[in-house]
Amino acid sequence: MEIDLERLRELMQAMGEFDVTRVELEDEEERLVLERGHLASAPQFTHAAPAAAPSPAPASAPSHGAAAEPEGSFITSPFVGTFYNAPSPDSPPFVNVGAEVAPGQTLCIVEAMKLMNEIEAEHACKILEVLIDNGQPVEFGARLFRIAPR
Amino acid sequence: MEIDLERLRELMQAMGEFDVTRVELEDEEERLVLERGHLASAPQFTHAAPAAAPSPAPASAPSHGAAAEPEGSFITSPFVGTFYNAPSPDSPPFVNVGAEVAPGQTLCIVEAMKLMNEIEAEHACKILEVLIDNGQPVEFGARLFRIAPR
Amino acid sequence: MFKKVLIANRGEIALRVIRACRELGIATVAVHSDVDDEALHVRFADEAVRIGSAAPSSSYLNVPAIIAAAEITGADAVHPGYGFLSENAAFAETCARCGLTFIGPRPEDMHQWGDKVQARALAKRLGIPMSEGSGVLADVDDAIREGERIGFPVMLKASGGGGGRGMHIIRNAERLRTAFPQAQAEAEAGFKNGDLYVERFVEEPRHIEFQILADGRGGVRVLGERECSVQRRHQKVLEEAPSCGLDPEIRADMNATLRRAIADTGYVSAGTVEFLMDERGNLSFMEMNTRIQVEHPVTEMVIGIDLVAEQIRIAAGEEITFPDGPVVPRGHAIECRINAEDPDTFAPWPGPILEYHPPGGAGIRVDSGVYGGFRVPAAYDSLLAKVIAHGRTRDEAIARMRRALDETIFTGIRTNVPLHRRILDNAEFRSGRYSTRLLERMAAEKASAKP
Amino acid sequence: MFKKVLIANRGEIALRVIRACRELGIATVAVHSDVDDEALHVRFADEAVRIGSAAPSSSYLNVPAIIAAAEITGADAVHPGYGFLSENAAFAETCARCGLTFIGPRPEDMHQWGDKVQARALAKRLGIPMSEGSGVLADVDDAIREGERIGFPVMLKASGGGGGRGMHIIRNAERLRTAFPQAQAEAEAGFKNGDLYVERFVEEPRHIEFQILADGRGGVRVLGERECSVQRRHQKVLEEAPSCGLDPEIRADMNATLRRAIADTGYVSAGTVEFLMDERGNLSFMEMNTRIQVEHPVTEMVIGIDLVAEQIRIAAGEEITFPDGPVVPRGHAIECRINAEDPDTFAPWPGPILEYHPPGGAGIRVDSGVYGGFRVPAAYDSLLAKVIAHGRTRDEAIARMRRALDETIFTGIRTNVPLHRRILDNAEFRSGRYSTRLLERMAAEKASAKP
Repeated sequence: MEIDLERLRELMQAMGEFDVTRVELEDEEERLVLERGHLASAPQFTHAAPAAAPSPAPASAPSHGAAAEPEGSFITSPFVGTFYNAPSPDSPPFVNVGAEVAPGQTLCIVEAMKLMNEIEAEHACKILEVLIDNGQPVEFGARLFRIAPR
Repeated sequence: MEIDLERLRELMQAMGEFDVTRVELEDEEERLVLERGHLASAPQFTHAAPAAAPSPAPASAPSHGAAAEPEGSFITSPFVGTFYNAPSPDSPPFVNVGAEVAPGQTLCIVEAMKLMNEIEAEHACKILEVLIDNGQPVEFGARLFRIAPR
Repeated sequence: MFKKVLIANRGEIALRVIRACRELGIATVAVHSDVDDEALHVRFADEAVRIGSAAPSSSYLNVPAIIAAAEITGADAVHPGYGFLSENAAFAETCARCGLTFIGPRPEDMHQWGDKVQARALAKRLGIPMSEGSGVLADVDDAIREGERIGFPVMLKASGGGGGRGMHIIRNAERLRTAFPQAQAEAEAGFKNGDLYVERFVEEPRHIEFQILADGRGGVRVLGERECSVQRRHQKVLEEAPSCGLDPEIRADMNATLRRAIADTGYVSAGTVEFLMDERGNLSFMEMNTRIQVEHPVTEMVIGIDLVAEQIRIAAGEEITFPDGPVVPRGHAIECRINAEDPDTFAPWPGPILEYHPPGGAGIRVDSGVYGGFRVPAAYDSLLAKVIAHGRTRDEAIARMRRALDETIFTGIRTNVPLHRRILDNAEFRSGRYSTRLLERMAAEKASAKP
Repeated sequence: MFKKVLIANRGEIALRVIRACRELGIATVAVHSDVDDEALHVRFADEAVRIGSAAPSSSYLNVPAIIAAAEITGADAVHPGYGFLSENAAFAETCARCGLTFIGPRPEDMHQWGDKVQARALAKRLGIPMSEGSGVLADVDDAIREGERIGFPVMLKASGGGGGRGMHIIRNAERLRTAFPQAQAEAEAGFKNGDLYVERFVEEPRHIEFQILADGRGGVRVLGERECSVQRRHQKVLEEAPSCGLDPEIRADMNATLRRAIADTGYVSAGTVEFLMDERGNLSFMEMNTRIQVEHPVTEMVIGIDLVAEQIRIAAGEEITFPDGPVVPRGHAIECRINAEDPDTFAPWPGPILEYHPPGGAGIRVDSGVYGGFRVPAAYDSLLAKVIAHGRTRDEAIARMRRALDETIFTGIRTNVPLHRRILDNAEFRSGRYSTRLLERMAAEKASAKP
């Protein structure tokens, strides 16, 4: 049997795209069966549940960064707390969109328990977008900045 | 086998559009089956459950004809009761394997509540296998005979 | 005690009986139609026999098939649950003839309480309070005479009816003239019995019923009342125990009256005497149901007794297991019937349950007959599960039920959970002063609230 | 009353607290690690805040993150559940400093009952019965002197230990000589406190504990005992209330003694005093736990009180809601802890739950923290659900639990349901005369039964 891997891959991709779970093709010489999902179905079920379920009160977490899912790289919050883009209300922001940032440079503050935690850039990067408004609460892992690594 | 990916993709897309979950196409040369997603996965889950679950006490129904799943056509029991292959213990069986049976011919008896229900052949056929032993209980829909229609 | 019980039913009540049997050490046989091959009662019984196709007449009402299933599995008793064959005296007689114990009352009791007119006459003789009403009506003129004697509005009822079927509200004599022949034809067609009678009609009635239990060996118990006034088209939706509308003196009277009545008639097994309560708190007899009822758990929750286990023990010739004495309900219990239906239109909603999360925690009991992945068949009633909440007070039970509904999740099908939420949040319901017209009024309010 | 409570926990106890809050009309905030994004407490709380990664130190033990979550959501109180920060006095103090009410005892009570040696001294002063034991041991020779005075075998214990950690059975003086330095080093490493003491060792002990509740406004209740002798390596597996091994006279004495002790110390909130019962039925103090315990539902089932709701009300400054007086347990309750683990090797078994069917029906309560489709994380303890059965008698509760286990279905992971079935079928367990060595003996029997 000749396996046309490229075609098969394309077919698989199409199955995923259109949520097709089974393809059966048969002619006099050959038979092809593709199935999608069995193992994957359990986690999908899990995943679908919270969305589909009539949740008693949808978890209105202060900041679910994942909602809009913009593409790219992100700097996320290592702390729960309140996001500040400047050292004080009167100061200019630590960084603006378009800023080229050096490693170790302060990007913002996440305040918790009266402690001002400065969030620093780990690597050199460019700020493409500031995702949280000044003074807004953020949870652990919330996306703060969309960046382009350099 | 030639896979006409473009046609398949179109078909898949149409399935999604009209929420079609299964397409089966067959001609002399080829056979095509497509199954899609969400709704299809639920019954599978259902179906898998009883088998996988540590059932407290597996339903030891008197006769689950479906167990071995031999292929072919079958005559099934329209009644719950006890299967008898002959009119009395001393009589020869109504039919034996290999018998060519005419419509209306008695094949066996299913006894329930002291009533002897004669099961007759609806169509002409040949008996390929007798699936229940004499005196055994059968449930509704249990496969009694494997047959070849004529 | 029985060795093996066949349960001639499906859904949550089949599970309920299987549970009681298991706790009593009795093996169980489920019977089922072909669309119920994957049903929970089939999975949880020790044995299962497929007895017919989806149509109830081919399976759950198919007496020869059920008896044959008992024969081939060697069952020695049959529990009919509720609905289906549970009040069919002929079935009980057939069981007896085939050497099977029918777990329920004697056929003669089923027969006499099952016929509305006989039942009324019997209840009257037993001193059970009755609404003013007629005997079987000879003709339209007789109906009008009786209607005028009782005073309009009256309810025109079919002797053979029940569960809300065959009933018409008649507000004046002219209407009666047109309604009588029509109702007669309906009754003839629906119940094969054209007999009609009239009763006083109460504008804001409450449905109050008393649970009774008798062992045929001198043990008789009246186990308090249930309030079942939350109804839609005479179908109960939510029930509670005790009733907060019942006068304690009337409760005590009724306990004594029913005790005497049950003892006098020699009734055996569990039963329920249903009453209509008028605006002044007076009860009048509606009917006696000779079976375990859907809403029996609210009584179980407040008295701490397993009624189905008692019913099985009684059928096996045993005595009631708990001492006689005044029944003091412990706290308050509410039951919500969770149906597969649209919460607004009430259209049945069969289909696959994708995800099922039953509520849990303190004070919550769930009696269900389904699981995640089960496909609810269209052929049967839409009851998926009963959620029962118990609290020290009615307010505690309401709060508990409210949060339990919030964690009751069904995906893939629609359920009436939202309707139950609205009921529990309704001021009239919460006040405890409501009648069987509550749901009707809520629907009207909801409709008028929409622009 | 509080407006919003943050629950600093996960799993079934987080659900338990959310349920109590909802019934009291309090909004809830769940906190969670990133592997718990889909956990049930996150789904069922009104709000949820992700506070860290899987490691407990980064999330459920991360005090600054939890306080920050309370700050950004405007919570006014914190419930710590059990485990994690529930007995951490410093956390309770931090909450107070940040204007959050810690739902639990005062920090000083947590502190003094948390230290084994201080707790023993306090209990002695309060007249709570003690096993013969030493103070903190100066050195090996002191240990041997004390061991000989008490009589071998003795238990060598770490002052800072608890929950079965830091304990060694010593059968003679020679063994003590080698074990002492080793235990000291272990205690130093494990609890940052090398203090050791010895106690009389009971060969067939039973674990008996008393539930207490005090409102700080003069209301004190001793709510009967629980029997927790079904243990594996000092981890409770199955609990019941009441104990069928406790002498009624000792029960009455203990109720009076503990009542006085709690009133004298001014303890506030729920708590549990744990005792070891020797072969002659005498109790000796083990420890006082200053939190709600995993097994609290068995007490709730027999007294009809919601302990977590009482705990929350007390923290809000309210009085106990039920009258004082002798507590008469109504019936019998059993709890089975259903863990994700191999029923034979006890190896934890995290992973995706493909199908989940909890038991239901009369007398069954389920406190769970999972659902079908949930992936059980490897980072936390393996408790999936607690099944609690209530019956009029112990036999009825056992029969009910036995059938409930038969309908408890988890696919995809292994659970200890088969172990629970074996326990309930075990003759020693059924007799009610068993000690904490039951499981050990069952394992040995099982091993020897294999060829």
